[in-house]
Amino acid sequence: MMDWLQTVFVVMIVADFALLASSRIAGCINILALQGVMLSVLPLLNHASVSNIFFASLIFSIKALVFPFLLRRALKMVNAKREVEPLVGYSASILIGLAALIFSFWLSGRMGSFSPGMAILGVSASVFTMFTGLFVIVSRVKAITQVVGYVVFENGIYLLGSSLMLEQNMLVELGVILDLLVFVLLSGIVVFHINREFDHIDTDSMDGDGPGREVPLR
Amino acid sequence: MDFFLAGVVILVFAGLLSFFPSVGARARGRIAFAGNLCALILCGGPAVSQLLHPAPVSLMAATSIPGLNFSLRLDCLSAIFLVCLLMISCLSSLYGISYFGGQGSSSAPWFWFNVLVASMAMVLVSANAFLFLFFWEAMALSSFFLVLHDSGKKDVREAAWIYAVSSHFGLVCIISLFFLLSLPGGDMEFASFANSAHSRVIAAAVFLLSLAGFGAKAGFIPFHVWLPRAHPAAPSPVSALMSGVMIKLGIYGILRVLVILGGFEPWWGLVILSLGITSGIIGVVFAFSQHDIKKLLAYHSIENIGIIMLGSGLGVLGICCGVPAVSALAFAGALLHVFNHSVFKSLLFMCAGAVIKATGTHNVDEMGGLMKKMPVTGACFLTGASAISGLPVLNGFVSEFLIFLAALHGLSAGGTGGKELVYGSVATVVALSLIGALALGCFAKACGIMFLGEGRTECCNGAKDPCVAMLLPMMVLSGICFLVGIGGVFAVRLLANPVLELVEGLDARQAEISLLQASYSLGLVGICALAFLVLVIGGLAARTLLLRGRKVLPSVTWDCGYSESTARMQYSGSSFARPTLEFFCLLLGTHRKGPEISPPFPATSSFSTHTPDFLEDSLFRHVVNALSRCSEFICRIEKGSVHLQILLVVVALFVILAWSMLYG
Amino acid sequence: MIFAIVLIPMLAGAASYFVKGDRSRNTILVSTAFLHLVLSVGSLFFASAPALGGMLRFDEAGHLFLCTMSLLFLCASIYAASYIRFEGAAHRAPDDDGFIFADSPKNLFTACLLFFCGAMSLVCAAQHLGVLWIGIEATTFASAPLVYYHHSRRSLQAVWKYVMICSVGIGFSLIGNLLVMVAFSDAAKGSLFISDLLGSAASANADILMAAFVFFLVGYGTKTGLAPMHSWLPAAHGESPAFVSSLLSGALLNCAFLGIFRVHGICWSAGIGSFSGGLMIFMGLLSALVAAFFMIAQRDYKRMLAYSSVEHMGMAVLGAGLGGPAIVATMLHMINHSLTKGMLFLVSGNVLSASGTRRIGEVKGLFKLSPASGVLWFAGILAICGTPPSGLFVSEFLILREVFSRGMYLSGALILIPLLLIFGAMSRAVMEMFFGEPSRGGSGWRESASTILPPLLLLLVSIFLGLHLPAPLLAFLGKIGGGFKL
Amino acid sequence: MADTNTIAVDVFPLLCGLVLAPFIIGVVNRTKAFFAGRNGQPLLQLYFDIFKLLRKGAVFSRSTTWVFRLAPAVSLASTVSALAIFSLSPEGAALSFPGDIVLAVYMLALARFATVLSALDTGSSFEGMGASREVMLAPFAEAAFFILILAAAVASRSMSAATMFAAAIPLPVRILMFVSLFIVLLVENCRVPADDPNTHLELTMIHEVMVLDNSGPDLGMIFYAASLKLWLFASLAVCCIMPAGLTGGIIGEMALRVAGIICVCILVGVVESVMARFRFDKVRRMLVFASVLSSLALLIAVGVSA
Repeated sequence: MMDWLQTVFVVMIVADFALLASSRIAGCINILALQGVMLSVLPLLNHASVSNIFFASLIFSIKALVFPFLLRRALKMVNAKREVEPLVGYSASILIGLAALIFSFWLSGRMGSFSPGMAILGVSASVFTMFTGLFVIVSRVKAITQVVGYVVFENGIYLLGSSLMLEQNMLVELGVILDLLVFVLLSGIVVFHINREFDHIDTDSMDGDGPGREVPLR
Repeated sequence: MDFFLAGVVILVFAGLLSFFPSVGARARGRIAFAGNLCALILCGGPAVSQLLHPAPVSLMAATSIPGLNFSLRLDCLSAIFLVCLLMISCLSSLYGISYFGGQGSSSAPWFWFNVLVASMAMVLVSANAFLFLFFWEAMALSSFFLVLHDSGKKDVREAAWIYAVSSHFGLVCIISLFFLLSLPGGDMEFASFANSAHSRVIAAAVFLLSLAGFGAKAGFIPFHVWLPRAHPAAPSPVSALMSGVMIKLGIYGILRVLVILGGFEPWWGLVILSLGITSGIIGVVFAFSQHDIKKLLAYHSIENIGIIMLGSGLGVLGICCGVPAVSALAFAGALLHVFNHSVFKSLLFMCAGAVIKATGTHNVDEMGGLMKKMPVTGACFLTGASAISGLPVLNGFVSEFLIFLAALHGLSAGGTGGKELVYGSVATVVALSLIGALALGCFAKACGIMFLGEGRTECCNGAKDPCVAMLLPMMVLSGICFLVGIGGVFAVRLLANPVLELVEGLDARQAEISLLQASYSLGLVGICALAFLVLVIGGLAARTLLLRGRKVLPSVTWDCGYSESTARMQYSGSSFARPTLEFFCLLLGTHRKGPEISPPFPATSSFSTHTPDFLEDSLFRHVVNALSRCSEFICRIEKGSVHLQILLVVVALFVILAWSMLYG
Repeated sequence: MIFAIVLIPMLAGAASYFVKGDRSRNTILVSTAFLHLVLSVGSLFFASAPALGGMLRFDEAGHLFLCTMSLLFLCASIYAASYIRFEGAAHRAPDDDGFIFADSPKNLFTACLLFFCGAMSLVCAAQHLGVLWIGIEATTFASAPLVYYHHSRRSLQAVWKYVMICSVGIGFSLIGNLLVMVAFSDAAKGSLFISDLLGSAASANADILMAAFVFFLVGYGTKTGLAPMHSWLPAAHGESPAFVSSLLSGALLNCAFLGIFRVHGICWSAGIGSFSGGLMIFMGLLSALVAAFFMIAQRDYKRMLAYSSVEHMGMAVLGAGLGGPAIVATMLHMINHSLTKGMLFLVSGNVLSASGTRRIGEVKGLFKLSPASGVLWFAGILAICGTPPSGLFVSEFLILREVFSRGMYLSGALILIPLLLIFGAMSRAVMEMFFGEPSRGGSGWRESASTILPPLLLLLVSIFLGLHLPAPLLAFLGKIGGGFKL
Repeated sequence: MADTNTIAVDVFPLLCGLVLAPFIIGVVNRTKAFFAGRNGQPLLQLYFDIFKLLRKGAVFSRSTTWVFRLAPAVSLASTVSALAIFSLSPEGAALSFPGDIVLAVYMLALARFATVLSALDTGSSFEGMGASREVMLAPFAEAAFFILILAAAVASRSMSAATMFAAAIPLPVRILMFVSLFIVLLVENCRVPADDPNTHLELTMIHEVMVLDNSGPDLGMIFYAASLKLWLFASLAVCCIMPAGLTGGIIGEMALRVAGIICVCILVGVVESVMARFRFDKVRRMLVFASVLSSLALLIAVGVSA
């Protein structure tokens, strides 16, 4: 049982590195789907109660099916250039990712006071996923990639919750799901509009308010 | 005390009445004047009775807001300022009736005028810090709107803005001052401030904050930036009230804090003294270099505030060094100068207002020969000018005489006082003599260029004396100048109680004796003034007797035979001031736009000088520009992309987490 | 009763989505707002049973924010009715920034507005940290389309910034929730009910609770607009229509503040109140300083008001961090701020409609252009800067008194200096706009009762609070401060 | 105040001053003539001039107002009252009270104010120039004079003019006071280094140019006031240098005092004939030098008395 959990965490970490390295948005969306699958497996591994099964299928359907479908549709509608022009180069991202992984292992080591056992791997995986999500939001230019980054960040939080064996209250997971679902919907709409307004969808070119006259404070 | 409140309420109510559109402009002015008049009677009564036999009247009523209870206290110190306030407000509202009468009904700012007077009266009697701040800010707000009276012009708005910011700076200092005073208990009553002990450090901080906070209102040197801009911008009755009374509230604030703090340190006296000296000398030098008559008078307010600070600084030194004679006389001189300055400064502003209304220009160099066309205004301005330069027969001399007497006491007491007192007295005398002489020169220039000689431009042709309603307050004020000048001895008797209140640290008997001695000297000064007047009348009578039988021919002024001399050839303001100001050139930094006489045949050319206020330029403008530059730099973040801002959020999280882990 | 307060706006929102006519939709909007106000004031007097198994119950703080929010919502909806009618009537000329004033469909807009009110009522009622989190989440989603009412490039960018930053913030507060559950895992067996948490706070794991508070402070701080996380606020307020930004500033910031306030209560009873208080004081000071410096070179008056919100929220967070009697002053400050700021944003709508531009430099002669809103604008700016008749003067004075009585002279000075800078910047802007001759031809917009009366009502309430604090209100505020005894 | 029979004693020095003042102007002119090898005008020439002027008619410029007509009377009256305080008889002047020196100095300032205003009233550029130069020198002259008074007050621990100079002031302080007072005398009474009394080029004058337009009795009053002012400064200089009480009786004291004044006037005449007129900023530098001297006197007095 334990090694299944560990494989899930390891796959999550590998998926994060792949995300940092991927240059095409379509690739990112696939990685996202993979992470969704992994996450849906988690509740089953603890104990296969009816609520867990129902809940796992719910996560699977949302994270592995709905989100990727919506994002691909948005991508097609927008027919944006496939590749991604990041603010931080790919190799640099991977190196920063590595540093973050080491930091998260150190952090989970320091927070050993949590539940014992394999929590070390779980906490570090979730911290690293969260970091990857935030890093993608900050360093990628495309609006869709930022949405992907945000979803990865949410996955990280969900992973943190489940790895701390807090499975007994469904409310928090529901909250996460709700949050994700509506967020993706919303950004989809917004991305559509971004597309309609001008050709490319990177958010960097939208500078602040235009060059107004200077009010000289004599 | 209820008379007092009734007076204030009537005042505000009269102001409100002026909002009704149906009421004509003049009627509006009369209502406001009536309000001021009954405020004079209702509030003035208790104030004067308070001066004669000191029995502090107080009233306390809790309000719903925690910490703010409606507690008022009328004691001698506030009575003096109240008398000045009510007298000047009454006279300037009378003056304002016809001053505002002319321009359309809606423009008369009577509501704000009465609110200003009412809030000043309440500031003087409030004994709760919260209440004090409430009325202090109401005063600042109403005077801000009054300065904005003719808001059409750009520089009026600029002046009003600078005034608002500096009065807000003052408010910030005063708020922190009251908090420091209320430290142990947190109770906001002045009484509890007085009897709670303060550590030396807190007392020093409170003292410096009071100088900064109330200085921003009194307008001495480092905080004077708004004064030469706000007073010319305001209409004349308002600037008469503002520079006559409102800046005195800054002095009242400082004195009130000194009374509350009780134990002084010698270096406090020296700080006040040095502020007084710098304000006095720099104020009069800048006044000398001004062309705009109201700016000239505004800078002179700074100089007179400097003289008042000299007096109070010497007073504080006297208390610290244990020489009651010096402190009693110095405080008496300072308080009398507060009264005198409010009299002759509002007189000068009223005359300036009449002249500006008649000629339509502020520039002194465009006027000339107005004495022939506006004899009464000219005479009043002359009285005011000689009073402000401290010439003997008038009231300016009496208060400066008291401060001189205090300094001489300090010196002749010699060793007993202590080194600071000797240095203080010497500095006071030298500064006062310099300021007196320069003020004399400056007002000789003002009177000479404006009223004497020939009219320099055609704008003086149409000038004539304003109507009686405007002349009456001027004459009343000139009369008061002469009265106090000759009857100085009665003024000192009136001042005895507030001075004793300020000096209650030392033995009252010694202070009493020195005050008696001063009134003996002032009696003789009065007699000498009367003798002088008799001599002058005798001389005039002798001259008319001698000339009765002889030929008296009118002719042209001596012009060494050059018959084409025009009015423009007369000495102008800047040429009159140039020799004196050469000595202070590094202080002034006057820009000269000299004539470029290049073509062989003389073409028309012009020469003009402009004296920027170096302190304002070097201090105020740099601060404002620096702030706006770094704010522009920071604003770039606001325009930054989403990524930068999200990064900010994440970085903030990590920084706080790391900090709390290390120090948590 | 609580269900009614939360659900009625949401149902009305759903209903108005399908209603076709503008006029009928506006009546739904205004009547729901009025009903909501009546209900929330009513709930003050008769106690109502907690709903959803104790998750929804109005305690004093909840009541306070609910009533202010619903009063503001009523004024905003009256203003919105006329704003939408005027909108629909004429297709307005493109603003000087060149973007077109085509607007999003009215029914979606009204629905979101009502949903926004429902979400905020949910936050006020939340007694469970999870429900509180979901409520704040819902407010973000409800208000995103509102900000995007005027479809334009800049409002799009503002919405994107708003959604992204707030979502990241909410993600952090979710982590905060998790950490609280961990900290209380043995004490309250992972339940997030505030009453349980307060009860068993003493035995919670202190340093995890500290970490949780940090996440909450940054998470909800983003929504409150505290200093480093405030950059969405000027963008959102600058672009959204007037009454939306008045709701954003007047009510949404309060709800986010409520989140921090609840967690601060838990930390206070868990004994680490000094840590959380110190952190809040630091964030408060930072917000005041940053807002002051941002405001000096500001050229857009709506963004200027947004920064003033950042500064006032900083003051509130600082006051809450002090604890003890400062809590009463803080709550007073919250009421006054939402009233005055709400009023100012409504009037800024009038100013924008009258002058057609958002730049301070280009608005001239406001008094001649539209006298009533000009005078209101001037009085509002003076009130927000804390001049006496306004309630803000009283509350700022009381907060400062607490700061100085704790001997924190440096932080006292660090508050007073930004107040001075902000007064300078704002008075300069107001005087530029108010006086002089109107340079741009008026855009044919005339002030109507419904655009003047709501702000006037809000200003009068604030001035009333400045002059007289009714005793029951003080007692009510005292009860809120109960949990923070020094 | 002294009782009636000694009133005569107090008023006597004032009367003596009023009578003898024009005579000392004659003395000065006579010394200058002696140095120039001329016989010079008679000693009583100023009396004849004043008497002649009083009996002449007057010419007033059209641009002048009542200020011009009032000014001579004011300047004469103020100089007389200043003299009343400074007549410095051994038993105290006609009018002596603590701080009377301040009144005297400000009376002289009042005279200056009146003269400057009457100069500006005529509206001629020459008189304006004279007025502006007078105003330029006034601050420094007054500052030097006040420091001098302070030195005397500290040294003699008294505040009234009469007793101030009579007390035992140490010799070096007396010499310094005399020199600085002599410089102030030269500037105030328009003697050569500062101003040339009998030049005809208006551009170079200060005091004469301010009275260009006066005529008849007014001019007489002004000449008389000028002579009184010289008497006043000379008597002050004498009191500075000569300690009181050398001879027993009052008459003897007064005679000695008058002799001293005449010597001072001779010294003035000598200085006039020896030196040429300074440039105006040099005059200002001279006055600053005078105030330096008197502050040195003050420092010594403070050092000695403390």
